[in-house]
Amino acid sequence: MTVSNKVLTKKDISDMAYRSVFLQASFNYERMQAGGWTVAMLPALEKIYKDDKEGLAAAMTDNMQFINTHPTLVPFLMTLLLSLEENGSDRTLIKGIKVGLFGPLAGIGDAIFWFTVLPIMAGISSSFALEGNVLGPIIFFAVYVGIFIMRFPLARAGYELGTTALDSLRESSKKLSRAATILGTTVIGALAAAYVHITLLPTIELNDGITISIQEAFIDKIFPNLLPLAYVFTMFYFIRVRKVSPTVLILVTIVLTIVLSFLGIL
Amino acid sequence: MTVSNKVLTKKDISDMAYRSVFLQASFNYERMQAGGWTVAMLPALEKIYKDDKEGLAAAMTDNMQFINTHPTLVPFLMTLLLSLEENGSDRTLIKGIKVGLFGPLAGIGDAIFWFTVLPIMAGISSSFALEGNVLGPIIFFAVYVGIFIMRFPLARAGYELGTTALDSLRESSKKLSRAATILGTTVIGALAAAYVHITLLPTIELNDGITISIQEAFIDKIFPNLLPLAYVFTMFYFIRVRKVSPTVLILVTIVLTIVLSFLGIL
Amino acid sequence: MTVSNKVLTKKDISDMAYRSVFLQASFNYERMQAGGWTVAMLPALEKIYKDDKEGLAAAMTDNMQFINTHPTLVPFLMTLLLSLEENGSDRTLIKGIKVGLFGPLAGIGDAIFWFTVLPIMAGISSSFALEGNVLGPIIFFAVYVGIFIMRFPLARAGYELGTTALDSLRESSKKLSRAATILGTTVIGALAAAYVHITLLPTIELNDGITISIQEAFIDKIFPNLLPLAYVFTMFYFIRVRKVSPTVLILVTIVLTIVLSFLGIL
Amino acid sequence: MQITLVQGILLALACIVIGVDYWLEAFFIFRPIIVASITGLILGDLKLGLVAGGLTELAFAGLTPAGGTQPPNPILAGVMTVVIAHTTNTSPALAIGLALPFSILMQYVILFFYSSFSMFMARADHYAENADAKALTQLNYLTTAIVAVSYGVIVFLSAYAAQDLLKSLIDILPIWFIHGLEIAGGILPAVGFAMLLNVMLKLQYIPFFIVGFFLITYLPIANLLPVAVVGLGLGMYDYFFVKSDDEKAKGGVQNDGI
Amino acid sequence: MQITLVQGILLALACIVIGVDYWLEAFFIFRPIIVASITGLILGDLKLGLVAGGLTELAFAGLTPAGGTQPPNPILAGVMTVVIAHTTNTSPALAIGLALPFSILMQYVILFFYSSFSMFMARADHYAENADAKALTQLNYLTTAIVAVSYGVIVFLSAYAAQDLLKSLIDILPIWFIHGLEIAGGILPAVGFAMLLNVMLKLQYIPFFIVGFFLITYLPIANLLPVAVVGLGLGMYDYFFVKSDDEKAKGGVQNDGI
Amino acid sequence: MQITLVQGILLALACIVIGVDYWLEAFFIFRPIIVASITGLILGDLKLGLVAGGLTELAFAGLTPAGGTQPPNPILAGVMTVVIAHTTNTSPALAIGLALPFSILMQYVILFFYSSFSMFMARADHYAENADAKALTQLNYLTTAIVAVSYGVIVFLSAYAAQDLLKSLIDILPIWFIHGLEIAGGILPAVGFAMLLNVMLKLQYIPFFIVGFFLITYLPIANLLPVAVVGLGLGMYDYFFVKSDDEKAKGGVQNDGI
Ligand SMILES: OC[C@H]1O[C@H](O)[C@@H](O)[C@@H](O)[C@@H]1O
Ligand SMILES: OC[C@H]1O[C@H](O)[C@@H](O)[C@@H](O)[C@@H]1O
Ligand SMILES: OC[C@H]1O[C@H](O)[C@@H](O)[C@@H](O)[C@@H]1O
Repeated sequence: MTVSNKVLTKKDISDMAYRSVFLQASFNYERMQAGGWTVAMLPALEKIYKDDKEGLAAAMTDNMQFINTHPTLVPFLMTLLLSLEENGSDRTLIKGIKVGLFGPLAGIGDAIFWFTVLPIMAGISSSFALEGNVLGPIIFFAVYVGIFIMRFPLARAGYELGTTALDSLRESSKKLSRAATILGTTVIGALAAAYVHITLLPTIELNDGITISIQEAFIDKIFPNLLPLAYVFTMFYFIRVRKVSPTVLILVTIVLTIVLSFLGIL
Repeated sequence: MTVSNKVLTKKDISDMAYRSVFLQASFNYERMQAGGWTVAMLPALEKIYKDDKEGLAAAMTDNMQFINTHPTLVPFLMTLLLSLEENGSDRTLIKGIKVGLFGPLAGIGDAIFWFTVLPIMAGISSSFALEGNVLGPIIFFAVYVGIFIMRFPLARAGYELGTTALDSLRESSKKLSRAATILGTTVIGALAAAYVHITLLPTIELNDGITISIQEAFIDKIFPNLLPLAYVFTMFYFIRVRKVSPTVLILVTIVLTIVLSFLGIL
Repeated sequence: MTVSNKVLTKKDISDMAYRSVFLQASFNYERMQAGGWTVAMLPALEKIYKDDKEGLAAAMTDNMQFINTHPTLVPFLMTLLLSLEENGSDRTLIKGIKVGLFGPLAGIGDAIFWFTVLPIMAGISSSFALEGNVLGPIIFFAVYVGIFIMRFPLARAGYELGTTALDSLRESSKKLSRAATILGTTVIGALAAAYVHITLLPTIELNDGITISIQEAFIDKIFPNLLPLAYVFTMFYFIRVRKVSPTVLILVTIVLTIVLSFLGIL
Repeated sequence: MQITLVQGILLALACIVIGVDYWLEAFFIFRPIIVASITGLILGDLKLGLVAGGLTELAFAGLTPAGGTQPPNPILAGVMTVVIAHTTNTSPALAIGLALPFSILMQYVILFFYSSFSMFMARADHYAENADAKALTQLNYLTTAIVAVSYGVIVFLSAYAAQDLLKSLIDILPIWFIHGLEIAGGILPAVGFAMLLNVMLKLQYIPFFIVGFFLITYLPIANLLPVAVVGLGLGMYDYFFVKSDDEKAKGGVQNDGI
Repeated sequence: MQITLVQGILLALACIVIGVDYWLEAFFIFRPIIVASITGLILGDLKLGLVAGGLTELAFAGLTPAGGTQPPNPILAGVMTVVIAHTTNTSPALAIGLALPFSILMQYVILFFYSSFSMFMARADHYAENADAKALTQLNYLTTAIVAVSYGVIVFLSAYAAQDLLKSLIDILPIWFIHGLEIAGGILPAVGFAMLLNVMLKLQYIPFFIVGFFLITYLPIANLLPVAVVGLGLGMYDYFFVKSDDEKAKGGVQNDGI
Repeated sequence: MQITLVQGILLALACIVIGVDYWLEAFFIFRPIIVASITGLILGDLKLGLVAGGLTELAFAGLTPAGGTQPPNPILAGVMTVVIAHTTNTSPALAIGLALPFSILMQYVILFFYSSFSMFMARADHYAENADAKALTQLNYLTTAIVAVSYGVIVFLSAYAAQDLLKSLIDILPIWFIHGLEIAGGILPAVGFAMLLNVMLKLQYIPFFIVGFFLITYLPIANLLPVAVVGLGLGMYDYFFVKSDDEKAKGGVQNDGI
């Protein structure tokens, strides 16, 4: 292999942060992000392999393998692998590291960005927007610009880590992934209580003419937010066990709600 | 040994769930549940040992050994052991498993049913009953019928598990027992705060004519429910360390309360 | 070595509790508590080494080594070491145990007494004192007399433990130290929320003439006590990372507050 | 009001069934919430039965026979609280205290059975050695029947025969005594919970006790179900994330893997 | 009110950019809170856009494409909620429900792309084997362009061309239907959260779900940030104090070090 | 009001005792809550002493000498807050700020002792080598006496001799300055807590900080005792259930048992 050491400049690494945005450019169910991933890596790979066309072809073919990871964190993985390519590491090692890390990275990224940051920002910015305050979308956008900018230090970190702490990375990515799942699950528990609203309307008339609300006298007494919780887990059951498509569940929920509201139950 | 394999039918196993109710029929301090336990097992044992009178005698004698476990969970243990008897397992093994499991099962069952389910159901059903609502006892009874019905799937589970997962059972029964203790202790902590009511009546008159209540100004400020907590642990101390009988403590509590109430303290 | 066994009487051990109060009598940055420590140990050492002047000199020299531990707990360590001296243990062992234990003991003591008991007692006694109630300082003093009295059982415990459970002591002192740190950190988290008060005064006037308070509409909505938390961690940052002296930070805080209050922000 | 002979007999019959249920711990109809309601039904005052049942159930919270211990008897407590409130026209809260002697009496009867039934064990061993299934079964019927009959007799005597005596007794009780008894009802569960703790509590479980105690003390939680959910969560966490190694439980001085 | 041709074109252009952002998941301007605000701006009713954006954002909470799944499309939901509320003068809460069919339509279009773009992969492999960097790059431009164009066309048709049809449709909707739709908005997020759970939840994480659920249910917490802080604390605790050993996670039957 | 010579001497004498207590950390009568009360007693205004003691105690929360650091001196803070409030008739909340310079002055005196007493250590070593118990003891009496005397002198000068100067100084302070000082009292503890954190906080303990912070922020807890109970529970849990293995504490990358 005719691979020269240290051909990537600081700028090349920053560019990876930009180019990482290609990741999902040709997303599909066969290879997921493989196409965009490869395109993002190309300029750096071309620089590393210069005239070694065979080497580049081998690298590109490897990169075209199935991958699915979290877009915001992907620069970290990209530059980590680039540093290995640059050092002329064995192809099998490079592939192995890619395959071993994209899953945990997806877990960490999804838990943090999709399941935690997004609902929090949704909640905060919506509460402004609902008052007609334009701060709502502005704050939201500002945070996501900030998150985008994180791609640059991530790219740098991946490149620097690349050659050093490889063994500890696997172990700690597992630990981090579990920690992130814990964070995400905690937030989802809160989401179910905060954003799902189900209130029963029926009341019971007692002999003495007093009416009591089923919601207040029974459900809230036993467990407030019991119905939202129950409904979330019913939906969960249909998705996980019965493999029903969420879109179907959305339609069923709407129809059900309209019927129950018509009957005076909701 | 003339033991035939697979003589117990599905119905035999269900019957065990019914018969398990005998468990405490001759409860006493020497053997605890041994008598009822053996009687519950008898029809199945007779079927397994058919004409092998000696075998049956040996099995019965083993079964008459000391045992004390949780009634609701006992069908699980009974059918587990029956499946071993059916397979002609070594008597020592069968005895060993029985002795090894009845304790953890008692721990798990007591923590779940006596210390958690009962006070919860007591609380919910009492709150209805105190309003004169007949739903109180009805809900209570319905839940316990449900708990009784659990004996059937438990019997089935024990029989099926019997021959397979024996080693993991001991370890996981220990873990389960600790988890159940955690559940139970959490509920007891809540019970102490929810159901014990002690309020001091005395007030202090300040120079400026204002009176402040000792309960509100001191105790509630430092720690609400401090007195109930302290009294529960005082009782605990007398039971655990001084080995005082709870009945004596009940009488002492009543006398003490009447005296303190007479003195205007409670 | 001419060391006689069991020369220390019960009274000698109690006296150590008193004498332990010397610990910081000549506190300085070179040896910290070494001087006072040695003086506290002297009578017991003299009794142990009687006429063996060389032995006493060696012991005193060892004792004059650097030490810094928690005053309230120190009797425990003192008598523990005395029991080793009494048994004629090897000087290296004695030194090793002293060095190995004073740190964890400091950690445990500081976490419990400085970081947990003190702020709790400060809070409770201040709330009385602020109402002009003399109970405030009285309760405070009473608790600390009680804490001082703890030195006696601690002295006894150290002496008794001395010869027996040495190995388990190191391990469990580490565990205890971590547990105490957990306790202390929990309390400090509460302190930050309870005792630091920062409220922003500015309001925003909306088009429709309604004014909303920044504190209530933004900060309290996102996270009550956010400002106190932020300020504590800003101070922490300057102390830990920038090594700024706390006294400087106190002065800066005062000046800053006066300026911000002048500007109508606080 | 008087309790009629028919009512007395009905109560005795009901308590024979309920007593067997308690002996076998089958359907839990022996808890005061059920016993008192049934008693109320028989005495023609269901509402009183319900209220008395609710109060007695709470006062007997934690008083369980777990581990073979015997607390004051919940059946006699349930029956007699209603009976006393009904016949002497006192409040159920007060009647709980006055029913307690009956409850304790029955507790000692059961304790007597627990001890004396040991005698049958030698005979049971003999049957086992001879594989005499039938005799062993009958022995168990016998013990259960003894328990059943004693419930019938004691309930009949307490509820029907003793009622006049009870009434005259209560007439002479001073107000402060009555008030004290009512307050005692709120403190009594402490003994029951101390018994539960006695069975369960090791030092290391205190953190979980604290969790439960704080949830009720500081949160607006109206019943124990939410606390049980938290307890379940903690138990699950322990099951899935925390080492069960025995050394660990004792305080973990040893290093594992050695 | 009517949507003018210019407004229709502007919406289409905006959604081409936003659609690419969603496809690449870059700046998250595809979330309803942003999309609806921009739509409001284009239609000259920013306030409506903001309110509709807030409502739709909440209703779509949890509906994420994590793991390669596709939820109802957030862009069409954002655009059409504002468009419908604006043109038919209905409340945004109601308009969310009426916009849903468009959102689901676009979801299926994307799903179609997810499937059909697989076809390009053989060609991509071919380019890779020949180290043809340029061709591979252009292939990725092509797929992105297809997505962009389809957003433009579908938004233009839905928002501009279909508006009269929509209006007449809404005129015939009965009150109870409208009311039902509004209530549905509060229940819909349940499906999104169930999707999140489907991705994350294993049995052992339920304790943490309970923590989050209880924090919101019983404490006066006004938004999710404090919950995230607690979640972070729990995650950190797990990272620093709890064993990560695989055996452990499964239930820890084995002893470690053996 | 004036401070008389007798009062000045009494204050000096009291602070000699209190100063030694602080030096030895024996009975904690050096905390402002005690010092200020005693000062109030001496000045004939106990009530002022109590209120000033409560306020100063809270403002000095967290300012501890743990680990051999020296915070602003609590004794001078306690004495001078009462003295200033008493002589210049200002509110105690304001007087705290004005007393601070004295408190800081004394802090530096102690710091000077901490450094300069190092000189005595060579002599102490010499005594030790010669087993000269008596000389070593006297050396420790000497250092303690130096500390004691300096407290007496400084307190006498600050409280008695400087009072006229102080009064004229305070007369010229503008209102906004006074108001600012009062607000500062509520923020100052932040520095003390940051010092505590500096001693205790490693990354892995942040979860526990969060617990404490949340308990006070979201629950109606009136003082810190309940928080300490929770902290105790957490500590016990750690002690009994969590591995203490050193590798673990650092972040647990290694597998144990290997
Ligand atoms: O404790 C085990 C066991 O003990 C006794 O036999 C009974 O009280 C049971 O209810 C209990 O489960
Ligand atoms: O789950 C991993 C990954 O899956 C898809 O590719 C996208 O939805 C990403 O946002 C996500 O991070
Ligand atoms: O930190 C250990 C130790 O340090 C110094 O010596 C003093 O402040 C003690 O109070 C403290 O316990």
